[in-house]
Amino acid sequence: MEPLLELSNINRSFSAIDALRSVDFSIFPGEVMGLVGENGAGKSTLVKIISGFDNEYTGSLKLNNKETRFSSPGKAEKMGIAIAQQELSLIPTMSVAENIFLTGDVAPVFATKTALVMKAKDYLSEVGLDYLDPYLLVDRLSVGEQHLVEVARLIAHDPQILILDEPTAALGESDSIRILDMVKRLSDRGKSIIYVSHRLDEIFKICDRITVLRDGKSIDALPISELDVNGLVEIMLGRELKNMFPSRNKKVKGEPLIKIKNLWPDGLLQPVEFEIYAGEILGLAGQLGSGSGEVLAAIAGAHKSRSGTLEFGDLVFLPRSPKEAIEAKIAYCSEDRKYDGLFLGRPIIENISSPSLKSISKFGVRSTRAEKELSQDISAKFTVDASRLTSEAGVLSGGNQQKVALGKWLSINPKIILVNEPTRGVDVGARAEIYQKLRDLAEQGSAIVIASTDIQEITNLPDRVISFYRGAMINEIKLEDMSAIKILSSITDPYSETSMQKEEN
Amino acid sequence: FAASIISFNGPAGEAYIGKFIKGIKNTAKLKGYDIKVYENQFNQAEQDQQVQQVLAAGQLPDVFIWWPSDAVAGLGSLRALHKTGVPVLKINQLPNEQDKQYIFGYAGPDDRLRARNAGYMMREAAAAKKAAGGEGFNVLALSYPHSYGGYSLSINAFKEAIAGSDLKIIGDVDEGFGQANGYKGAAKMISKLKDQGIHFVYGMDDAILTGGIKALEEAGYKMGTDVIAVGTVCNGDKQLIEEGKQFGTTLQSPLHEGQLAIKMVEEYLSTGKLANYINFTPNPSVTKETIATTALRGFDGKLYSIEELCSGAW
Amino acid sequence: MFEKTKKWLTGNPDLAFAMLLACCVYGYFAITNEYFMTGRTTFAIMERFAVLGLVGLALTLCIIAGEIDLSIGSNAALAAVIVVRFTDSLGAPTALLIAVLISTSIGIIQGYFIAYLRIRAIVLTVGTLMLLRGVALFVAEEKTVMLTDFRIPDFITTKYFYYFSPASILVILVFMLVGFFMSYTRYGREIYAIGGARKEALASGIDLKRPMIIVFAISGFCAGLGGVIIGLRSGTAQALGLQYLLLAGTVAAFIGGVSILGGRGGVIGAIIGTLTVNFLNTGLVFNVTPAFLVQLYLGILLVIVIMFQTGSRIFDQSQKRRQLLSDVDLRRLDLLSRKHKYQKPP
Amino acid sequence: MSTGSSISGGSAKLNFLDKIIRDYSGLAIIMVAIFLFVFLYGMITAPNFLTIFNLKTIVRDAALVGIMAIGLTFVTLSGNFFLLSMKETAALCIIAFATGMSYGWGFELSFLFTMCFALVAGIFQGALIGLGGNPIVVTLGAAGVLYGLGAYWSDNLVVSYRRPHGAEWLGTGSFLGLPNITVAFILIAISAELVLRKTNFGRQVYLIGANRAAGKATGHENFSMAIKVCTIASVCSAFVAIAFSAQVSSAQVNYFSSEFGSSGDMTIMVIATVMVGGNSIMGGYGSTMRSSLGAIFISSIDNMMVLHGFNSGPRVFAVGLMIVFSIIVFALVRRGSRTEE
Ligand SMILES: Nc1ncnc2c1ncn2[C@@H]1O[C@H](COP(=O)(O)OP(=O)(O)OP(=O)(O)O)[C@@H](O)[C@H]1O
Ligand SMILES: Nc1ncnc2c1ncn2[C@@H]1O[C@H](COP(=O)(O)OP(=O)(O)OP(=O)(O)O)[C@@H](O)[C@H]1O
Ligand SMILES: [Mg+2]
Ligand SMILES: [Mg+2]
Repeated sequence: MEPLLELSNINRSFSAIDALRSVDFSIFPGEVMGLVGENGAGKSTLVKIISGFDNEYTGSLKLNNKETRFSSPGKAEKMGIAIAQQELSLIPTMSVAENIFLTGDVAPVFATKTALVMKAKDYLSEVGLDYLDPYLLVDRLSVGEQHLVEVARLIAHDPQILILDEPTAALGESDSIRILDMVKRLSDRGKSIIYVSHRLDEIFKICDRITVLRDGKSIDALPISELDVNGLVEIMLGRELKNMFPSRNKKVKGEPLIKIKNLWPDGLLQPVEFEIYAGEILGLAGQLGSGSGEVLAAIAGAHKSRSGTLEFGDLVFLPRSPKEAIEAKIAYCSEDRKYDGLFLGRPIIENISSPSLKSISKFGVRSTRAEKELSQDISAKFTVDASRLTSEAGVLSGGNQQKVALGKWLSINPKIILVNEPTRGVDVGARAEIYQKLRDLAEQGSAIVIASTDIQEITNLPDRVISFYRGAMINEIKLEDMSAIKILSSITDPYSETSMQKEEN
Repeated sequence: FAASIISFNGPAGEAYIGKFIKGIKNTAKLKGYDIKVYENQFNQAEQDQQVQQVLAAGQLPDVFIWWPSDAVAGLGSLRALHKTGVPVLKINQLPNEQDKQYIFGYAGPDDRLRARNAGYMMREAAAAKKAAGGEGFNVLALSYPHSYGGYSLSINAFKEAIAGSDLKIIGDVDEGFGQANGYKGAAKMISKLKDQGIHFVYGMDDAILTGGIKALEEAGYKMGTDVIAVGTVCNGDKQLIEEGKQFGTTLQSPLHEGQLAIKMVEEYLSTGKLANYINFTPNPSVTKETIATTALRGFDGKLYSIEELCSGAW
Repeated sequence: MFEKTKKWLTGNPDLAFAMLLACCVYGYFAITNEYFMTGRTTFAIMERFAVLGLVGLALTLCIIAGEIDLSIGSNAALAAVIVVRFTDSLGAPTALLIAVLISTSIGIIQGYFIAYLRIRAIVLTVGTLMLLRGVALFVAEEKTVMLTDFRIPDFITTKYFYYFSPASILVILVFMLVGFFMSYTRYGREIYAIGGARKEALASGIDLKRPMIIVFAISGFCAGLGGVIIGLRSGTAQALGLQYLLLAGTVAAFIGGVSILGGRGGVIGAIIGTLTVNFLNTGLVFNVTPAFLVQLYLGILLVIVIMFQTGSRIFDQSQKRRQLLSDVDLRRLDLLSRKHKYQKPP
Repeated sequence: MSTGSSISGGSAKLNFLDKIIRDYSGLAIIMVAIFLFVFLYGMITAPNFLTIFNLKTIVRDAALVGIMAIGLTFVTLSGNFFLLSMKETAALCIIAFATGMSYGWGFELSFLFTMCFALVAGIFQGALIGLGGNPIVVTLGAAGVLYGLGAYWSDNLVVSYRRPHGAEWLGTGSFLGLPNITVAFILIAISAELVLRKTNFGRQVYLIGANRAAGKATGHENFSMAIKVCTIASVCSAFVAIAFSAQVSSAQVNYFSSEFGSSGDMTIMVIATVMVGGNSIMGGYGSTMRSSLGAIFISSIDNMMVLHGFNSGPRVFAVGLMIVFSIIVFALVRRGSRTEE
């Protein structure tokens, strides 16, 4: 059989950096091709070339055995290639229908809003959103719904090749499953799909073959049947991965460091109460929309709450802004480092010292030396290259960015570190480092709270887990009871609603 | 009221026009005329709109007084005013050939007369300097923007007046109106002409000249001895003349202009035409010696001191 | 019917407020001045609308696209100078065409550069604002240019249908075309998209060049047409004139309720905003108000609009929160009852 | 991360020129070359351009716009865009100052009196912006109100006061051969740059400008920042107003509308100056030094044209061209840096 799309000897460099070095890639009709690799391996660069967003490469690209070159995304789309990029690309100020017919051949040159809405309904039902009112503005939708709308938009173009670049990175389990189902349905209909993901379990669930990129070079695509998870990781890293998760702290000792009383963040169904102990890593398990992230943000003053207090030593308060939380030595990393975790355009050193300007200055004048020492210290702890401290944070890879986003909080000597999604979009190598770092911090006496939707992470890292489901705190799981199954069941179906529905019918 | 008048002119915010409005309003009141004054922000398009709106309201006066924001650009509106059948008196901006069919007369200053007087004044000063054995007769002109209608009238009249004397214009800069621009233009010209020597400065009006004098002083020139400055209009800094830093100016009073306008209206209303089609305000010369004593009789019969006559920081 | 109105009101609070403001201003002058509510005044207002409306429209479009065109006054002045300068020799239609074409091309070039360089329009247009003045001065040979034949000015100010002149009819046509373009065509939607979320729009495959070029082409066209109308109406033009257009147009656009964040607003808003400013201007002229007070009143009008928009945003937020909380409460009851019923004993 | 550090680590060590040659399009380099050629040619052939006296003239010429631009740079760097009310603030302040002086309050008292107005104007606008109002709309409205108040107060007339007066030293005095206004410009430029580089406040300006959400998350709120930067900009405007009034011993609301440059008004000049310096309009990148140099650049172009004997028409054209030109070059140069936009 002829490959539908075939790339050979693709090179792409960004001035000093060779992002892709003689990469070969091919995909057959009806195939689901997994594309994996560490952060910065060149996955996004490759799919951008395929979809016409990047035209400055050398090498040959054959579609249906015809040599082509896409000068713009529009051209690629005409040839039946559609891409959902890593970041959502919906326009929040426009309606669902308008978003679906924004670009490409399917977007009619003349159309009223009603006409668009009529047309949109089919595609929406195809991705399982038939209940959605297409007149709604997109910013009224949940993140999962938005991702599905984005896919509906792609399907409207009736593409031959559909590229999904980390579509589930920000989604919870059930939304992810919807996406995976959809991929299967499309491939059954003969579409080819290129699926980029860091979630290896998904890759194994849906892909037919896997292409691995390593350091900008491609490794021949292998059928899924010849691979297992460990083997794949080995290929990705070029070395074997030892145990990623550090060993745990068996018993948490003494008095709680902080008591959370009657805290009722917006979006949660009920107030929550729990305690955090110094030296432990506490995990808040829950899918997207479960409220675990909101709880973290509320403790850090970044999210509104209806009520609640923190009993923190002698202090009894509820921070109304991150500033107040920082003053009380509570550090908080949100799940979106590009949005509020980093100053991408400023040097790394400034990022690191940003929460603690007061402590390195006298009368408002900063001591350059103190700042340097502080940031070198932190960058050494987090294995960030100290010689790059003066370059912009934006040029770092995802993993290194995350280390900076996390590491900057050490400068305030935090007593409590709250991290939402500590390793979102971070590759396996950097992940292990971050886990180790968090463990070290706990060992040194800080209290660490993480919220995560990654089931591996939440079962293997924390010493204690509190599970959340649809805005309610479900239960606390002790170390000895911790297993993926148990956590999964308490964050996906704690009240056995599926069985309940069966009974009702 | 004996008659009603509508006047279109610039903003009272400008010092000269502010005084003008005072003059025209007070005199009209004295004569028992009802007057409405429409201001525009030095903006011909805005003024055109105003004219349209006033005409739209349909309340026509007995006479229009027309001070176009731009002498030439105001033609369209002037035609519109004329079409209503109400007589129009043009003020401030000397009428050109096309205007004449639409107006019954002109009242206001004469850029040429003003500039000529300034030229004569400078000529005398030059003669005195020569008699005293002084040397150097290079003149720097601080001008209106060359795109402005008054520029060519002024510069030509000034040139005529100094023709045949030792005075020679070696520089002409048109940074813009007002003191700040006067300062800037002069400062640059000083760099350029320092080597040739600057001995006289002609300011197309006193505001520009005031800025220019600051620049000269800052550059180390002693005003009145190293450099002799002559301006016009009296819209600058009076104190400069009192201190001898500015040799003199040719007075042009906005108050007078306003009064003159009403006087012409009165003449037209009573006789049906003007004895003289063009009516100029006087431009007496003022120097340090005469500044304290200069006074002019206004058209209301009162005697006005220079303080009251002039605009600017007087 | 009532429900529909209510829905529309809550969906477009800024536009509704703009309408209210327009009515208030009109009403005030209609009551205080006997000549205000006459056909002739309406004609005068429409004549003003012919120019300011175009500029307000252009700026509204720019702001919808998340940009602003500072060069609009200079561009208009250039067009005015060109049309007046060449009408005598080439005839009005040709001169008009040339002037509008040049202005539109300037817009296209600006749009292209803005998209190509990925810079903010305000950055580039602060430069072209001056550059175009220089060009206009050059074309006018640094003088005020003037027509010799005044039949054209007479023609474009003749009255048709009581309230309109050829100029204002043309402008109304432009408004209808642009309005249609913005709400019913794909290219219009693209403009809303790049204004509403630039990064996302680019990522979804919109080529920045097309909407940018279209927006600035329209802006250039409106500026050019405005300049031509002003120039031909008065028969004269100055290279340094029309500086007020930028500010007046911006104020009009904002009063019309366009959101500075981009992606929201529309042609109706531009019309209402311009009319409000025109009501105010005309009313103040009728009341013989000194010029500086006009600025003060416009400033106050803007401040009112800002207050309203800030207030409505804060209200919106609190509304959203209340909605969220009440949703949560509903879900809680539901969940608790099930929990009670089905939770297995630990 | 172990493998991710394959990106070149040395980019920070390259100097500006190497970086340009490495990263930037031929177009940018050619444009800069053409520009340098024309500029140098003009410089050499202009009579008396390269004299100390003329250089002083250029800096003095740039001073007033430069000081305002420095103030505005704080606003722009902090991500709060622009104040469109710069000249109106100055208009109200110049009236306040001259009124004080004409009442015989003396320099110090009048100065303080004026600064009160600047503070109120700055704090008020800053607070509205900090609360989420858009800077353009807020300051457009404020502009109308401030100007209207100034005009109303002065009854739209010239307010003058007689020499000798306490402000003469500022307006017309000089220090070591430099006019005091020039000295003030230099001092303000240096101290602004020091504040930006060395103080926490300066760092906060950059951080909030670079990412407002991250600023909030690390405890730097834009609300107080907006108030501070708007106040700085207003105070700079007020200072320019005072210096100008001291020079001409009078005041009028229109001084800053009609008297600065025939091409546009003072606010536009100030914005152009900030842009010509290559400051990022979205905030987080740039410096006050860039704005100061931008002001000097514009005034030197203008100066050169005067020395070559050009009228105001061509000069407006040339200054506009230079502004567009440098904006394009900066945009081309900046595209090498990934974080822009
Ligand atoms: N615009 C760019 N400019 C310079 N270098 C770039 C650019 N985009 C990508 N790179 C380089 O290309 C390499 C590959 O990047 P790419 O985004 O394709 O990685 P990726 O495999 O998608 O990583 P991730 O898993 O983090 O999404 C990076 O290491 C980076 O150095
Ligand atoms: N302009 C650029 N210059 C240098 N490196 C770049 C550039 N653009 C991207 N990169 C590099 O590309 C890689 C991936 O970039 P990307 O923006 O996809 O990061 P990311 O979204 O954080 O990745 P992920 O989410 O997969 O971790 C990083 O290593 C980053 O350093
Ligand atoms: Mg990535
Ligand atoms: Mg990627």
